[in-house]
Amino acid sequence: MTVDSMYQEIILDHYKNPHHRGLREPFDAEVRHLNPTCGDEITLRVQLDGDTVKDVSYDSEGCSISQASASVMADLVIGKDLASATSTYDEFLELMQSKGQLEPDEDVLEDAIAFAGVSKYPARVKCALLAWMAWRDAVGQARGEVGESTT
Amino acid sequence: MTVDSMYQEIILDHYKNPHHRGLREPFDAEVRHLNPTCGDEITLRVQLDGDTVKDVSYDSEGCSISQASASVMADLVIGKDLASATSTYDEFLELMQSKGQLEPDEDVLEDAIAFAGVSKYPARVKCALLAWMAWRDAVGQARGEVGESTT
Amino acid sequence: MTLDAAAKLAYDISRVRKDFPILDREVRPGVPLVYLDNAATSQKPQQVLDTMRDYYEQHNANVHRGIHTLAEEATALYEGARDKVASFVNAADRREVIFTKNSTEALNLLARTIPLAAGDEVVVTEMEHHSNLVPWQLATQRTGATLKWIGLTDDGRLDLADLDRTITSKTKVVAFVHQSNLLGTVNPVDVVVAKAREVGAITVLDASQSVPHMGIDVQALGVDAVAFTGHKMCGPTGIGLLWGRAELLDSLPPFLGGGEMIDEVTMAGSTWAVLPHKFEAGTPMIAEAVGLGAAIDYLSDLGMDAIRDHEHELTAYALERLQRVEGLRIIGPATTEDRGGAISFALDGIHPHDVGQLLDELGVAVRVGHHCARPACLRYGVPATTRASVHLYTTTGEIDALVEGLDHVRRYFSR
Amino acid sequence: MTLDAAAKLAYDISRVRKDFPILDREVRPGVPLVYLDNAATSQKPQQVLDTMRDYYEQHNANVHRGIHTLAEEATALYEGARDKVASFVNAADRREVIFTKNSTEALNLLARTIPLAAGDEVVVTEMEHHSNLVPWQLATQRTGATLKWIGLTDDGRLDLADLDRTITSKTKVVAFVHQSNLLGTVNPVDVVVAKAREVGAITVLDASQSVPHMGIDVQALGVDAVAFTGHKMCGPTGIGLLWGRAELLDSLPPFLGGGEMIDEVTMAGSTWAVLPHKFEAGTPMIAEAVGLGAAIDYLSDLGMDAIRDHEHELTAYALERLQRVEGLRIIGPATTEDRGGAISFALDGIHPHDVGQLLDELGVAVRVGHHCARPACLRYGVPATTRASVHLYTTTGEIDALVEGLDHVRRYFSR
Ligand SMILES: Cc1ncc(COP(=O)(O)O)c(C=O)c1O
Ligand SMILES: Cc1ncc(COP(=O)(O)O)c(C=O)c1O
Repeated sequence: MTVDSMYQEIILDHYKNPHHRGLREPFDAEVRHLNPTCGDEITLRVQLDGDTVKDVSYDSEGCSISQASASVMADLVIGKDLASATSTYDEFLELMQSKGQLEPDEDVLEDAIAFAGVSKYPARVKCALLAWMAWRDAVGQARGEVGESTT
Repeated sequence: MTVDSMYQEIILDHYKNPHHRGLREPFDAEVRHLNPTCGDEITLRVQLDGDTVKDVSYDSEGCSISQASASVMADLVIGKDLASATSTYDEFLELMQSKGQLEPDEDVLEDAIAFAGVSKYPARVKCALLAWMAWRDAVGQARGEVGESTT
Repeated sequence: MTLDAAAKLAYDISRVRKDFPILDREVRPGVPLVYLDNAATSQKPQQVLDTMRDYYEQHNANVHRGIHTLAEEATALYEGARDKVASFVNAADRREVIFTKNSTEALNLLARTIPLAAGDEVVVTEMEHHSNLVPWQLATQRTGATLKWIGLTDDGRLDLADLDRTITSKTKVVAFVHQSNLLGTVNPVDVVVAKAREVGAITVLDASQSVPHMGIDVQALGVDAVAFTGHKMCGPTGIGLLWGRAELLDSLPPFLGGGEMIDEVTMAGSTWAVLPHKFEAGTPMIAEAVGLGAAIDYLSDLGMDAIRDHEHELTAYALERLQRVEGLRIIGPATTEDRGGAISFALDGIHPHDVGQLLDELGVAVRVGHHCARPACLRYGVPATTRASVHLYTTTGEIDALVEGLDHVRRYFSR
Repeated sequence: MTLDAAAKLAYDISRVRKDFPILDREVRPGVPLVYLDNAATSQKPQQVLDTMRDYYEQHNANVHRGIHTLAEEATALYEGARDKVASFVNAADRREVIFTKNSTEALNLLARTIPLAAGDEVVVTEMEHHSNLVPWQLATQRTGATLKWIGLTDDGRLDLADLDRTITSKTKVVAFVHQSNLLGTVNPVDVVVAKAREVGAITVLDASQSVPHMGIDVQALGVDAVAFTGHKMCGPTGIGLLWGRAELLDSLPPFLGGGEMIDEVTMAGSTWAVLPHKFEAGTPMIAEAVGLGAAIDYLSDLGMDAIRDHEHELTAYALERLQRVEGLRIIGPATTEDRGGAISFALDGIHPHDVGQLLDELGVAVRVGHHCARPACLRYGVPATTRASVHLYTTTGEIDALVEGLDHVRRYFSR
């Protein structure tokens, strides 16, 4: 079944055992994002330490794709410096918009390469991006940029 | 040409030489009616004398059908008692709604029988009825019924 | 398959399905479509598509303002469709039928034009579709009126216990759904209308989900206005209906201004056309109205009673089979009593998105999400549901495919 | 017929006409249709009808909310149509394209949502279609703002002499027609926009009659919002377009409330979706958008330049021939300079209704009446006009049929 390209083992593993789940203190910014068409939602906290992403924690509800994506994202950005976390974000965004045409770079995206198959399903791309969008927004707010609490 | 059934000689005669045209004094009620889709309009005055239609005069702009119809109508109702004028109105209305299916009664409708052909053209029925509707409205107002100045 | 056999006596489902070309579609090679997303939109029979094509190929012209042959034909077809709608819902007068672009526009038309002021109250229910909720939120916010709502019971019904406290002498409008698109519940119109009448409130019924499946009689329902939508009743997209009592519609100010809805226009000001034109500004949805007329003919030929019976049996069958799926919880009434064929459910531990995705792989099309009824989802503590919904062409075999699909979904996620 | 021959080199009119099945129609046995009512609505090519049929027979589903195959296909087709519109009018961003049911709704959307207050002024012109006049009359009446207008010259042009007195620092909106449906005049958008910009007013262009015949570039025009309509550009009925700068549309409150236009809904209140969905409440005109996309492909394949040239030659030919008809007076510009192919005229002593009726007998379809531009009719002292209007499939032979028909009309009424 082609759907197996979406539901990779890695995704189902993160879905069943999400990492960094549960809201933690301290944090610099908290945002809530939701996917209005399907009801997926996430509340996400970011703590920065200078230019380093010190911590990311979240509470979320949604499908396997959105849950696994939050877990993978947290793994990827925590401890990274902002510039490299942001470039990972950019690369993931590009992958998700590629409609299955891009070969993901495992060195950068690690477990997130498993989402390559999701990019072929336009309705699910939003699910995979939800946590990343929230993270991006929270970082902006933590750094004092004008942000929006929901998109 | 089937259109000849609409443009009867009688109609073209009344159109070229309309009777009772031009507003006259005295009058009990004056109304203005218009056909919003085509711009035909009529200003019409009625004078009653008890139960008799003493006078009808009008000023109007429009196509041959609406002009001829006003002329024929004035001929038919002036001098008649209200009850018989109204029953002529009813009969004309019925003729115009008949879609060409009714055989008009010449004793009652006189020249107005020429409009039988118009009833086959739904868009033109309104033209033929404009003056009659105005007359009906003006009579109502002259008798103190609640009326509307345009329909 | 005894139910199927019984239904076949009254209703030749295989003949009916032949009228709908899309039902032969394969979603992927070898995977036939099992379309159970009918509450979102219905499929269209050949007869509707043929009628619309004939309109465009033989009669197309703008309506009302022309005296040439095509314009007269187009006008007759368009106004003929109005007659069909009027008789289909038993309107007292064809002028009471207004064509809109969808149900949503019909409901907004009312919410924008019914006069409201601070102190007035509008009552809706907690199971409204957003299209019968947001317009009233906007209207009450704009005017300073207050929005109140009738809550829901645990089994998916209107909680009528405190109807007397919700609908009061301040209530100007009671707007409620006839059949819920999320829960399937058919509401007791008579009870709500009786209470609304007592206080002199205008009643607005959202019949988007009832008209296609059981038909309605607007006079018997006793409401003041009804909205429904063409695309759910085997008609084309782009057309909706507002029926309203002539006295009500006559009393309202215009909604959209423009061509066709005027009587006399000068630069300084304008006067309005009589009903129905007053509420039909601009070139109307001509081909769509004509197509809707064909859909009504199609439904009438099958017979709304036969359709209702067929769907009733399907619903009973589906409710019974679904409730035997492990970990499945119905959101909404679990029996066929006062309910239609839209069945929402939760599958333990598996998100609706994942359910829908895996079912799609098997060709089974269901809808997942909040179904534009988020407040009711919140009420039942689910962010989203999976919804299967039937129509006149649905078979018990398709319900079987759904149930087998759900078993597959459960296996897939427990691997 | 040298003009015809010349045009044929660039533009194979007989091939084009084969795409439009209705052009083969006989109005009555032996009387072929001569369709010159294109300003009211256009005919539809086979390609548009085939695309819509294919949509219904292969892909029909409700859009945006589904993850099953049909829903994804329908969404891709619907959103693909938006992309086509965006590139057809050179929008900077696809989110700036909003689907409405017709031009009229697009204009009402703006008139209902652009904030106005007492003291503000809205400027229109005396040649507006009712659909770009009545919404602003209603808006100014509702808000206490004032409606002003730019008058007309005797030869059917905007009277720009006192533009400075009409458009002032109080002006909030300048709404005007690109190409008049009554007069055929093409207005100098740049002059009006320059003045409006000077005072910071929002500019709204009614391009209902220009888009189908010459295409537009919304960025080059420099206006803030544009309305046009599918049925006049070889697309289906039931679909219109609003293009607006993202900054403008983002700043406006919602128009219709309901499904699709929301972000988050609770009983207590809601937030709005981003563009374009914020302005597309309810199930959209899906098949209609898809059909419009096919119409845009069709127009683009022919080339808007080729279409404009073809119609320009036809208009020149028609103006020349018509002006030789005894007793005929053109209402509007009498030359092809800055004018399109809608030609209104008066025939001495014969009412337009009678002209139209007799022409119809010969198969020639023209429109008679005030063409939803009554103020301009009043301005030129005519209660109504006869209007002949061309489109991409019109031939000089059809113009000849019109002119011969008018000779017949004159003879008929002088008998
Ligand atoms: C100049 C102009 N504006 C607006 C409209 C209104 O378009 P629609 O009737 O499609 O809303 C028309 C056509 O009817 C028109 O010619
Ligand atoms: C109960 C209910 N009301 C209103 C609507 C809105 O209908 P439409 O989207 O056609 O405007 C729907 C369907 O989407 C519905 O199910």
